[in-house]
Amino acid sequence: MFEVGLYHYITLAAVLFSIGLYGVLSSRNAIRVLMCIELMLNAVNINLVAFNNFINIEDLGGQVFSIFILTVSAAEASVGLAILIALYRSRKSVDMERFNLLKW
Amino acid sequence: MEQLPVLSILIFLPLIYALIVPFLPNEKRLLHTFSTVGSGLLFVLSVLFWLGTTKAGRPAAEFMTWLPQLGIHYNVGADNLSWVLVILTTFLVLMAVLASYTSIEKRLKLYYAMIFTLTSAILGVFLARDLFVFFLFWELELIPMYLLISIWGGPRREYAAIKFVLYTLFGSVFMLAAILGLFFIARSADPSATFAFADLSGVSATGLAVGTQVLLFLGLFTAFAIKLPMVPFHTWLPDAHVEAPTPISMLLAGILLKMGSYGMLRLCFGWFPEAATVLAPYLVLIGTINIVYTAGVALAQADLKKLIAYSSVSHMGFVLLGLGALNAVGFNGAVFQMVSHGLISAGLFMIVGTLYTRTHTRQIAEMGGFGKVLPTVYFFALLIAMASLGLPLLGGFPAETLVFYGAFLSNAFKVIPWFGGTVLTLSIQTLTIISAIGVVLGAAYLLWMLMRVFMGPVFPKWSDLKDATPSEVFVLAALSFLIVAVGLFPNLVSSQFEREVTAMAQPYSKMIAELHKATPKGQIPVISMMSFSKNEGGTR
Amino acid sequence: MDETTFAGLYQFGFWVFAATMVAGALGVVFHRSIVYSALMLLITFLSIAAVFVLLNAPFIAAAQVLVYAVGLTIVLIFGIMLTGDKPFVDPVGQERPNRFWLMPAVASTIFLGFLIWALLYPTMGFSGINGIFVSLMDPATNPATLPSVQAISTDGGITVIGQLLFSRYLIPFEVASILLLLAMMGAILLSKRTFPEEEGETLATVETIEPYAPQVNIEGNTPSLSSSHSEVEEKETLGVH
Amino acid sequence: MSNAVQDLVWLIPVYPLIAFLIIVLGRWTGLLKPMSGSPFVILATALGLIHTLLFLGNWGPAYTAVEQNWTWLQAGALQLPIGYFIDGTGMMMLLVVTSVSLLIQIYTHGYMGHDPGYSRFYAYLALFNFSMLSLVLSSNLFQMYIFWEMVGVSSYLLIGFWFTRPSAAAAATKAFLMNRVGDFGLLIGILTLLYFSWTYWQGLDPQQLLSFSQMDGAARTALAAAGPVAFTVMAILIFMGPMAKSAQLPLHTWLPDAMEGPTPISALIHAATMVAAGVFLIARMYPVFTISPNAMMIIAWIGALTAFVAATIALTQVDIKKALAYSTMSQLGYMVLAMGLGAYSAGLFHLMTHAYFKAMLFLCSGSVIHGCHEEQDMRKMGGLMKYMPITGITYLIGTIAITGVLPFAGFWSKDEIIASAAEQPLLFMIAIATAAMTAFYMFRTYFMTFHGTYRGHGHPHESPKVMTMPLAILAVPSVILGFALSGFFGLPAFSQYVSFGHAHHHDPNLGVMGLSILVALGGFLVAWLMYGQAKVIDPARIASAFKPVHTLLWNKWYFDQAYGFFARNIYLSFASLSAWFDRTVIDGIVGLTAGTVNASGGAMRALQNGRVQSYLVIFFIAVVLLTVVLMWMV
Repeated sequence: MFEVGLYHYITLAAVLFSIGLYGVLSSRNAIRVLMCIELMLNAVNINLVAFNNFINIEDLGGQVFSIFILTVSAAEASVGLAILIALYRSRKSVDMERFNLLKW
Repeated sequence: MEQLPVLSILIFLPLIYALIVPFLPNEKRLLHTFSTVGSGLLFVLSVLFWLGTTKAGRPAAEFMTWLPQLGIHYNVGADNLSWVLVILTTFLVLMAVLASYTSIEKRLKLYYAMIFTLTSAILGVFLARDLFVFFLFWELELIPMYLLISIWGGPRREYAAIKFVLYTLFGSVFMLAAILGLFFIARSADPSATFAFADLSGVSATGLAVGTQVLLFLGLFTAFAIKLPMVPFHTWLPDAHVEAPTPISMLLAGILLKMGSYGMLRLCFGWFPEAATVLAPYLVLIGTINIVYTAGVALAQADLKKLIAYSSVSHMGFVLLGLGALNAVGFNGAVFQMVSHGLISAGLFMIVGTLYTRTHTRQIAEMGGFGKVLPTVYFFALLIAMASLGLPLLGGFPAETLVFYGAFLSNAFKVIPWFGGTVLTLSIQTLTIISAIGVVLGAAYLLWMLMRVFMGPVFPKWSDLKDATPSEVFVLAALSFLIVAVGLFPNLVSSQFEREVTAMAQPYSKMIAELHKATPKGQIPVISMMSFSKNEGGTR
Repeated sequence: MDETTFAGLYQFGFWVFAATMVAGALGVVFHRSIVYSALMLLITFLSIAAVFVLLNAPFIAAAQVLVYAVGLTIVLIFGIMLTGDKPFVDPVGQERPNRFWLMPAVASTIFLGFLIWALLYPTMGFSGINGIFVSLMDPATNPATLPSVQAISTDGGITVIGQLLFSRYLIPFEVASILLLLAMMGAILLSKRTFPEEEGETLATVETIEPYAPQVNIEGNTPSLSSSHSEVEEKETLGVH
Repeated sequence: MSNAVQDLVWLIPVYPLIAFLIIVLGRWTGLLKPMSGSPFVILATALGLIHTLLFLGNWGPAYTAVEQNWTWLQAGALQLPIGYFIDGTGMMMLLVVTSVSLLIQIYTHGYMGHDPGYSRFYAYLALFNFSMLSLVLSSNLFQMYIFWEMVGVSSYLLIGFWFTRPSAAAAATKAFLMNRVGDFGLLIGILTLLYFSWTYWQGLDPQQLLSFSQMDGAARTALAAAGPVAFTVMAILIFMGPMAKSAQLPLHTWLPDAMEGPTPISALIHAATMVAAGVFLIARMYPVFTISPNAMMIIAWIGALTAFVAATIALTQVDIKKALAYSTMSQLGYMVLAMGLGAYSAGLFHLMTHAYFKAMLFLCSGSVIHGCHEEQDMRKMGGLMKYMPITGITYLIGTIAITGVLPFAGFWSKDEIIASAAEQPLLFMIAIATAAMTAFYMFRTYFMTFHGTYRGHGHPHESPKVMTMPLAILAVPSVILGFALSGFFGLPAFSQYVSFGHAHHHDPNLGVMGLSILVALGGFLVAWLMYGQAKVIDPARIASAFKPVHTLLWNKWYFDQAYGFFARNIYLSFASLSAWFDRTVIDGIVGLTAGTVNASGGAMRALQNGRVQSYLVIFFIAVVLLTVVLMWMV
């Protein structure tokens, strides 16, 4: 196989991101949407860490940044879940089809 | 008489009626009498004002600045041509109001209000001397007409009303474009130009390129052609007529079609002689198709009112033929046709109306033997049908004669230049002959209709119909009296507008000669003239 | 173990973890049951952590395992438990296939294509804002630095990260902390349930909320569920009787 | 007094018009009782006759043409005049029309006495009189065209008098339509004439446009301008008018159907006056016709063929009125033949004599029908001489007159026509053959109705005096008129008064006279043998012997079927095709535009469906597109 370079990691991150994207767009269960959002965020993390490793190993800026993304995604997941619970209580379901008030 | 703002009174009096009517108590007899008296007064006033002003040599004109910065002013005036049509309008409105006694029952107040608004809009169109005011009234007329058709109409009234409005709006879009184009060209020539007819009519003479003239001509012409109606744009008329109640279709056929032809004559043919000369072959060609084709279609109609509607489309084809002849006789014929067709088609629709109020059916197959049962209606139907047939000594004949003589003797064009350099070898003479065949076809469907509806044995179903009521008889008698009077003494009518119309046709003889001279032997006249570049200097 | 076997191991490791990550991701998206997809998510997180290790970021890998693999998955499992993990049952009985898959598939493939195109493009000498990419991608300019044994042996860069966090990235650090605080308050507020009267009621007496099997009528939305009277319904179900 | 009569000559047509208005307004306002009104009309026609005689009285020896014009319609350079013009021909027509219509109106009182539409009938008669007299008096071709159509309308009204009968309604419409076709030809002819001779008319006083007095100058300018071929076409186009009005060959099928109308109008319109209007127009437009020889030839040939075909059809007719109608057509063919051959005065002389005896014949048939209680089929008549002596005798006189036996009127006029046809052998032969056939079928009708035994049921009775008296009066001119104006023994010759160009009077050609009498007697003999007392030859056997010829004649040469075919298949299908085209194509396009607008609206609606995920899809695609555009733009 050829040398594993930055390009591989970025393609991997891209693939992961699109799988996450597809999950967000197509899944019926709200929780699965949350999961897929996490996936997308992790893809970004991979990218950052890969850049850090392949471009300038001494300056760990990339990794610091991925930590921040970590915090943000954690916050986001928790708030997302809270909203989901509230939605579930009022709508008695998590089926994305049911939340269709966003129209004229 | 001069200090009286004559024209504004005529235009806005009906509007005042329209405002008064809703406040009257909702009692049928009172509303009918009020409207009759109102429209009667309007008619008398219009005749008196005409005699007082233009006839006495002082043409009435009023001016009031309205939007100076836009160059739009309330500018109304009337020469004999407008007066003839104004009087025709007020007369037909009186007839329509009288005809409404028997045929309109529900919501009378709104009905009369709408009729009077419609009248003021139409009078506005005929009297406007400012292109924007003209366009304003032209559009205003749509709303009452739409309501009148869609509320009191027959089963498919919404379809017909919407179709009517859409067709006219489609046309007025082009008209607005042409109006603005013309205005800005005039403005570029001299910055103080306003929308007034006087300013805009001179534009084409100041060396405007023929191409632009043709475009402006066509812009205006489309709106008028749809209103005329001209063949490709005519399908709204039969639907509107079939669905509209009798008095409304009397007004629709009597006056609204004249707005189209009036506009054509005064605006298109009046201001763009060069474009008119270039386009005359096509106008005459479509006019002939208009006559012959709709005569054929009319023959195959099963619905009596549709047959009459198509017959009025066919008769308006004469106006096109007359105008396309580009000479004084043709123009006079066209205007005469406007007047006589107004009376005749109003009469025919009145006949259909009287039959409809009794039998509640318009299918010719279900009718028969009315001659015996309704002798008075039969007498008037015979008289008016003969007039529409073009029988001499009745209204239709002088118009038809003038159009045929004018078209046949005109040297407007020998060949019609067609696409790709080919030429249709149809001179105006051959087209007139074909239109004459159309007239014979026209005679066929009218006579066949008379035979099937009035003659033949009495149907048991209709044996107990009661004859015409006094109000219907009065309307039919008034219309027939005028038709016979116009037929016996046509000079009374034509001498009124003869001077103006001949003046309008005056530049054309020179224009035609110039067109023929400009085209080298064998070359097709239109293409060489159709240059979009500015004409070099004043060769006009 | 010497340099070459390590390099070989590195290569091999990358492909293994990449494969498990992608498989896990696909599992999360396509698995019928939500619980299994949660587990798949766990696997994906772990394989991502492994990749981080390969990328000389041991601290991040640890953080990843700690926050995501453990924390988040547990929270999600809680979410699943709270909202019922039975797959949606269509009134007809069989699980309704996910009707809307075409457009999302198209969108994500387009996005994937776009991303890869954005990557490939620089290698084809595209100038402009991607100038840096060009130099970056060229293996000649910067060879892939393998995670040198020595780097791993030291503290894995934690000290350097710590110094950075409190020197250059101090403000983002503080903002992140405030963000976390807010998120916590928000989550608590949103998921707080109003109990009619506090006393005499224990968690046990509160019936669990039956998942509302959606009766889908012709228009596609359940008639009775307009938001206006959902509170009333809620009161009934809770109804202290 | 004399110039007053002369100046007011335009009043002649106005008397019937006033009578018409009196009846119409009277009946409408109820002043007039239902069954009254006839005195006004009869008075009006009498006044017309007196006025004409007065005018003739002091018209002076020179008989110069009198003309007076006014402008009827003025538009731009065109001035359409209206006025009166009387010359020899005009005066002859005036006399014929006023006298015949007076007698017929008296007769009608008896015939229509009990018909509910009595006053309406008289109103129509008055209208017809007004139009016919104005036509005769008209001073220019345009005015003649006006009254040409007015006469057509009056005949439409009169034929369709009993409009409750579908056959009458159809006959009226057919008659009017066919006349309209003729008028179309006439209109185009007038227009072409005006087009080519426009420069000539410009030179004259504008009120003289298309006037008959200036017609020869105009004709010459037109010929010069148009060239022979176009000029002939124009002449034939103008001739199309008379073709329809005088029922010449292609446009003749309306005349037999016109018998649906009451008999007095068949006598007035379809024997004496209206059908003669066609020949009158040819006379008026003679300058145009004479200068184009092949136009004259075509006219002559059409006249001859019409005479021949009509005579052959008349052989097989069983309805007495139809037989007389075809004989009228045949005699009209004779007149047109004469005009075509240039025998101007011969044609008009025959017109005059024919008007009197044919009107009498029709009135006799009227009284026969009246007597036999509305029975028109000759096979159900016979032996009526016993019951109706006066009608019988007058009918016999008429028959002898029409066959052209010596002393009677028909002989002189028809003989002149046959003499003028002497140069063209073929035409001469047709003329002689037609003369023989005329004699045969006229005596056939006479024998079938008045001889033998009465085959019908019911008992015929003689008509009242008011009907038989006009018959007697009409018998007088049928007998003496021909002789009186034959120019023999110092009597005034017809051609002195009524002639075109120089009033030449060629010497009578005895040989032709003898031949025509011989032929007439021959026809009488054959008829007597077949239908008279002798009954030697059985007509049925003859008919079966010439089966194909008989069926051809029985079906009136299949003209009706041909026109029916044309109307149904070609014309109606054109109409329904254009109606279909109008409905589907033009309305289709309109519907299409409305449909597309509607459909696109529907499609857009689906986009906004409330699902967050579909919005996200659009969001991401937008992101991709935007970045691509940005990258492309930079």
